[in-house]
Amino acid sequence: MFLDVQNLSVKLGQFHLHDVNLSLEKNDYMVIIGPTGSGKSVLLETIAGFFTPDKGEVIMEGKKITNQSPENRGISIVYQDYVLFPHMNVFENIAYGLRKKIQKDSFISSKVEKMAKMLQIDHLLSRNPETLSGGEKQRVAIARSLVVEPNILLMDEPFAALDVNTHAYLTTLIKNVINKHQTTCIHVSHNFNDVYNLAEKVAVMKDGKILQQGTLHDVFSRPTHNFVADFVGVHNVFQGEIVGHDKSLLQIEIDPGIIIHSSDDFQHDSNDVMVAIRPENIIFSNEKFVSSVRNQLKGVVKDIFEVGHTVWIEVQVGDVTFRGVLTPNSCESLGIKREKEIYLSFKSLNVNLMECRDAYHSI
Amino acid sequence: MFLDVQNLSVKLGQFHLHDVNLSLEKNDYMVIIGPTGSGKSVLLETIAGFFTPDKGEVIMEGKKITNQSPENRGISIVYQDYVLFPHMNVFENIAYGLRKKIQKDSFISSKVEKMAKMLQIDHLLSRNPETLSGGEKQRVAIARSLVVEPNILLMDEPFAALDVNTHAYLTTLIKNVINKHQTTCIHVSHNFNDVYNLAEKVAVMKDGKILQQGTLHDVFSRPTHNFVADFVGVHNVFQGEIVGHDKSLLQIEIDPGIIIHSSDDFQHDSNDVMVAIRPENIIFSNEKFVSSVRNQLKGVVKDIFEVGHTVWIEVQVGDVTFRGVLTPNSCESLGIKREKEIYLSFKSLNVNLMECRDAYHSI
Amino acid sequence: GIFTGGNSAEGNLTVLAGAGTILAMDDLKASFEEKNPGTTINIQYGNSGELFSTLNTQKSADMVIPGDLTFMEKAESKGYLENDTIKPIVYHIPVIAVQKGNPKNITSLKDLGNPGLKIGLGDTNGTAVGKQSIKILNKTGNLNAVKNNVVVYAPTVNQLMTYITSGQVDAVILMEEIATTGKGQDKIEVIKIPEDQNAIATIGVSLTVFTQNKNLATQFEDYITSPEGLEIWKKHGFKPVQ
Amino acid sequence: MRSKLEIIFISISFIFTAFLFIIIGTLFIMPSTEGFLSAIFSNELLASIKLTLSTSVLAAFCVILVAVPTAYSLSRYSFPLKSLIKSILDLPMAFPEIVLGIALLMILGDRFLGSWLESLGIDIVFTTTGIIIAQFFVALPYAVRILYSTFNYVNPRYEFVSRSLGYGEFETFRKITLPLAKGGIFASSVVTLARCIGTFAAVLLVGGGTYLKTETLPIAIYYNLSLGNIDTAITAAIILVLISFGAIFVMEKYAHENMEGVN
Amino acid sequence: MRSKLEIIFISISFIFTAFLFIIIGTLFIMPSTEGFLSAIFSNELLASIKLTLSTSVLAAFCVILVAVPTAYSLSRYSFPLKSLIKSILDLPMAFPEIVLGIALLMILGDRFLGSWLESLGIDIVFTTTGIIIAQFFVALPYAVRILYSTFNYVNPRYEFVSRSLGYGEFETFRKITLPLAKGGIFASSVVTLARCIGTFAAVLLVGGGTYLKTETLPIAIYYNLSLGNIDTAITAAIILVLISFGAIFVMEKYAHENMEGVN
Ligand SMILES: Nc1ncnc2c1ncn2[C@@H]1O[C@H](COP(=O)(O)OP(=O)(O)OP(=O)(O)O)[C@@H](O)[C@H]1O
Ligand SMILES: Nc1ncnc2c1ncn2[C@@H]1O[C@H](COP(=O)(O)OP(=O)(O)OP(=O)(O)O)[C@@H](O)[C@H]1O
Ligand SMILES: [Mg+2]
Ligand SMILES: [Mg+2]
Repeated sequence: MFLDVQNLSVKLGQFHLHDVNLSLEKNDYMVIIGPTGSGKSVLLETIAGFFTPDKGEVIMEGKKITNQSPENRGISIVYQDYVLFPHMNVFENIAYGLRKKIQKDSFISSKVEKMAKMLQIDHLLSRNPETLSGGEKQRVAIARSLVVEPNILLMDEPFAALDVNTHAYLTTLIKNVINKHQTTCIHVSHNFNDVYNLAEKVAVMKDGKILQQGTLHDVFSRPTHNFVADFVGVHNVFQGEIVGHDKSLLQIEIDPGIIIHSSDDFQHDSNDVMVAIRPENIIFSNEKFVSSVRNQLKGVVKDIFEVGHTVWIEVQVGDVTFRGVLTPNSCESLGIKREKEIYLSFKSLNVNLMECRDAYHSI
Repeated sequence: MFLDVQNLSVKLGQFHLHDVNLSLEKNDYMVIIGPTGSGKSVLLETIAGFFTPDKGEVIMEGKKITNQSPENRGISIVYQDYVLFPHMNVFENIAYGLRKKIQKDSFISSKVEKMAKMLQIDHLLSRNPETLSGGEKQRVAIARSLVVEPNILLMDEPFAALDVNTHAYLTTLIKNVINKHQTTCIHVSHNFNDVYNLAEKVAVMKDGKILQQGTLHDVFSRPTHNFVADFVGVHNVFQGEIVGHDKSLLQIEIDPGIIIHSSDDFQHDSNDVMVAIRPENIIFSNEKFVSSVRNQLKGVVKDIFEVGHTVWIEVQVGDVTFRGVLTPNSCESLGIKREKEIYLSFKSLNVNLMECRDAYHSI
Repeated sequence: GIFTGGNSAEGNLTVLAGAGTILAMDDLKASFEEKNPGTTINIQYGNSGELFSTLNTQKSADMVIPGDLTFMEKAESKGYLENDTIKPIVYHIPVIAVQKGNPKNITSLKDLGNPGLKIGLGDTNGTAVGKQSIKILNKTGNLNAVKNNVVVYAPTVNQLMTYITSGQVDAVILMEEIATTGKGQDKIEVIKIPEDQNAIATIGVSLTVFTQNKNLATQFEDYITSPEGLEIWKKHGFKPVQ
Repeated sequence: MRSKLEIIFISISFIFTAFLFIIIGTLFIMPSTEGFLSAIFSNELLASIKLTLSTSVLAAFCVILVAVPTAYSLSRYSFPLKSLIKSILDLPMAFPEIVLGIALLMILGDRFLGSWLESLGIDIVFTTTGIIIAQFFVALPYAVRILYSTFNYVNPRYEFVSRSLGYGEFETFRKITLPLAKGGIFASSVVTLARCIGTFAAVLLVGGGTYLKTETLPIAIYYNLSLGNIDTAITAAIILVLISFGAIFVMEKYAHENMEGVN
Repeated sequence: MRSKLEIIFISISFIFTAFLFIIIGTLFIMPSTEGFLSAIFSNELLASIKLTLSTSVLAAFCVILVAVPTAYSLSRYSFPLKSLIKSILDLPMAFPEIVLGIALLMILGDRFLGSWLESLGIDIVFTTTGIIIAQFFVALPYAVRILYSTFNYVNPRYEFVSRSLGYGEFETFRKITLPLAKGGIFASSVVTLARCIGTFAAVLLVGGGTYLKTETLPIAIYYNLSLGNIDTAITAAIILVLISFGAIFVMEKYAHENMEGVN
């Protein structure tokens, strides 16, 4: 492993970062998500060396760097609040880390200018950080960390102040730069687009603990914890009981008479399980149709609301409510409206099962 | 009009806020969007009185308040960088504005506590702002501005540091509070969800100017400027020529032989126009079908990429490329893959026409 | 006041007095004020130059009591003094002071020229004792030898006492009343200079032309030169002129 | 584990503080116990302690009262002659107090202001008022310079937020600017009070240094020294040390408890 | 349009600066032109100007060199005896310089350190070195107190960012901490230099104040005053004013140009 975080614990007032373990290969890209106040920033700053851990180790290429001074870690960090040097202009802020390694002014200039151009801040180079807009500051902070080509790059919500287009542009850019220099990245984000577009690994934090980590697919399609399922947007999560099986398919009753089939290879001690189905995996139709889907339920549309470019509908089946998402056009062509009867279909492949750890709370 | 901004101009170094005009009724909710560095924060801070305009007026209920001191404007502002008072704890930060109006401590306590509970920061009341996480700070800033029940609330990216769930929760909350107190709101955001969920009016800024403003539908469905069209995500923007008309439908040729019908009641001096079609308004099918759509083109799938829960495809029709969006399921059921032939259908109602102002630049 | 009759004086006096007279003057002031209720004597102390500056810049003060009568000539030439009120009071006598136990065995002016000693003198222009020292050493004839030993010419006399008591120098020449009356005496030893080798200054008093209360001023002048007043001077180590 | 820089820096603090400590401590070695005890209860010292403390505290208070608005104006507003004013305010720090004393004497003396003030019944020269005025002008420049630098470190946006929450300028100044400048105000109070207590030459000239009336502690030390009363002088010095130490220790402790999180 | 607070505050600055200006200006009215001209070119004044400037600049430089690490340690690190050290460092500000002078004399005198230093051939009392040492200890506490408050206003996160960009502690201190504390360092330099130039009693006692040898400008003023040479005394004072004004004006101008955007 290139970077190993082992049992890292930090106490800050009431907050307790709790036995965090992470493992990243060289050039891995991990995105950490989690609700506000869950300890993401504290974790990054502890890895970088700002907070001293009470327990645990940070190990880089087999060497313990837990007690090494920050300048010897080769870790560069983009702060959530930028922390630009107020006594230097933008150029000097970006050049700062370079000047430590390189003497030649012309070389520094060309590197800084190239980086600034890439981040579309080349017109700001002589400006004072105080006078920059939020998004401009953020890009200067990114540039300052990126230009030194660190071994490990920690980024704390680096795109939060950027508009959608700049965000998309920077996503591509970062991806390229990271891969070119084989940088190992940990990126804290609130935006699932970052997860979809950048993450090779995903970690979900809550209350100072990492609840689940793994590949993008693992975490999003097989959440091992109902908080994770809920947080990452698996909106159909039901409590159920395994009532039988048919070959590899488990049969789960989520409400009297409502049986769902799942192909999840779930190891169970108890018959109580949690069932999760992602809304975008549900197909709606006015008629039953014959196909490979093993789950086809009939329900009544209870609510319709637009969220951005998409339409969300709530369909009541027995006593449980399913949520699904579809395009406005399909919605229109199906003539969906409240109290209309409709069919829901979803593949058994898309029914995830989880341990029934604690009661499920909807936000 | 409750709030009128007339020809407001401010110069700050190179930047020039240029003749901004805004009109808001009581309890209007305007969301301002625009690329980073376009002057959104400067505009808000000028309305609140932090910058003195070179020209123009801010008028509230018919009275000029342009030169009034900030404390007499009844305008409260949530800063992009929070600006929490470092010498007060969270409780005192939130209570600060109230103390000016109310003497009774018990009343202040109960108001602050209620507000804190609503914003889920009630466990932080005795904390020092320095020790808060980004999202916690942001909610304290919101609470501080909201608790005084201002006439006008200006919010500069108030949700940027929040996770998706907290964001959604606060959206609903703000909506309720705003309506309850009949607050007039201007909200700067990078997140289109804020526009969809909160905006009654939308303004799009670029380079210190407001390019377009109006109702949500106006701006998103009838962008009057190709930058706006592009910025708000109308990804299919083509240059074309009006070649004829048939009743209320205009016929526009966007490529030799490719004619598009539009029902836009577009006033034109010249026959050169820009055509905009929103990707989610395009229906894909393997076969032609008979329906009310007037536009049905045949193309070849050139690229497929997943963006979050959706799949975007690029389809080449003649020499032009259309972009469309669909769910992974439809994608699968249609068997979409590269080089496959496919039909695109879209209503003439969904074809927007704009003046051909300047060359179109893709980001 | 109105009811106490005419001949008992009342009011305030401002007196400029030489720094060396401080203990005696404070004592005189106290007993005079006690004898004449309702009077207040404000005394400002300083060396001759300071007193002159004050007189020159402020042109107030009722009375001056400088440490050397030469002051009177200078002030008189500027027309600051009531000429016929100048009276001598007591002598100011230079002595040699050495550290307790006399470790360097200094017994006379001659010994001050012994090689290796550290001598402190008052500044030869600015201080009365400095001027006197030069005169004395000229008389003795070993001025140059002593000058070689001088490590400091102090512009203020109090420095000399500090230097000798803190051991920075081996011997100093200063005024007898300072050396014999202050509580510093148990840290030093005094070696008297024979009268024929010495140069003695005189402390005097005079009213100024600026006085606002000549009556009271005259009364105070009379008191400090009266036998009763001279007893107080003696108590503080001064020798009356007689 | 302490870093290299930390060790070096802390060592420097220790070394020079130790020096100072020894220097100050030397004072305590000197006097004989009887001398000390008799001196401490003498009328002279008691009176001068009272006088020193009361005038210094009053003068320091006035200094802060004037220095705060002055330093704030210099830091925030632009107005004509500003950099001249800044230089003039810095100037008196470089003067030996005696120069300030002479200048004050001249101006308060016969010629100009003095006679006018006298006609109003206000006596300044040779009075306690004179002492306070002398202390005031000696200490003012220090306070202004420190506070000017402090206000420069306070971000004006906090003030604006307060305004937009309904507070007027004065209230904002009181509730936001002053608390944020606490560290610097505290530093300048310590310096100011110290300077007021320690002023000598200016107070001597303007106040007259009259025994038991305008004789402050530094003047008492000077007098006794010039008389060779080293015991009394040093006793006075020790008292000054003890008083100052007490006051400053309490202030620093108080500040420490109240400043958590401000800086 | 200026606000009420602004007008009041600026007025206060103007009023008290005007006072100071008049006080200082009075000095210029006094001397006769011939007296001034002859005094200014006298050996005595030229020598004391040279001495004053050279010792003060050197002493101030040493003060800043010691005060910066000391204040930084007090602000950033925690170590035993910290609040005691803070109080000890504040103390000497409250002393009349004469007390510091006596204490220095005692410690440098025969008894302890003095004889050891003498055996090494180092003379301190009655020499220029003594003057510098006296100035150093008089000014050090001011510098430490101001810098301590300044470092408290510098956010340590900037230092951490610098470290994570590869700079060691020393370099970070030089490139980040010091520039961010520029305003306070400048303030303390002005105060320190001013204090060094203006020190009188301590320099007099330790240096001896010997004519043409250890006679600094303040001593020259005092000395000439005691000789009744008011013209020379005031000329010396005016020279002090002019030198200080020149130095401070240039420094403030320089600082203004270099500090844009820092504070
Ligand atoms: N110095 C401190 N003292 C006490 N509590 C602290 C301190 N620093 C952080 N905390 C608390 O620790 C928790 C985790 O903080 P952290 O900044 O890591 O959250 P986060 O996950 O980054 O949240 P956000 O997404 O809002 O930025 C928060 O509740 C915060 O209030
Ligand atoms: N004091 C100033 N001096 C010079 N330029 C300034 C100043 N303040 C802002 N600007 C510039 O004005 C432009 C608009 O700034 P503003 O903060 O309003 O942008 P914004 O639209 O809020 O951007 P963002 O979305 O990144 O926050 C920016 O390019 C910024 O650099
Ligand atoms: Mg965070
Ligand atoms: Mg902004």
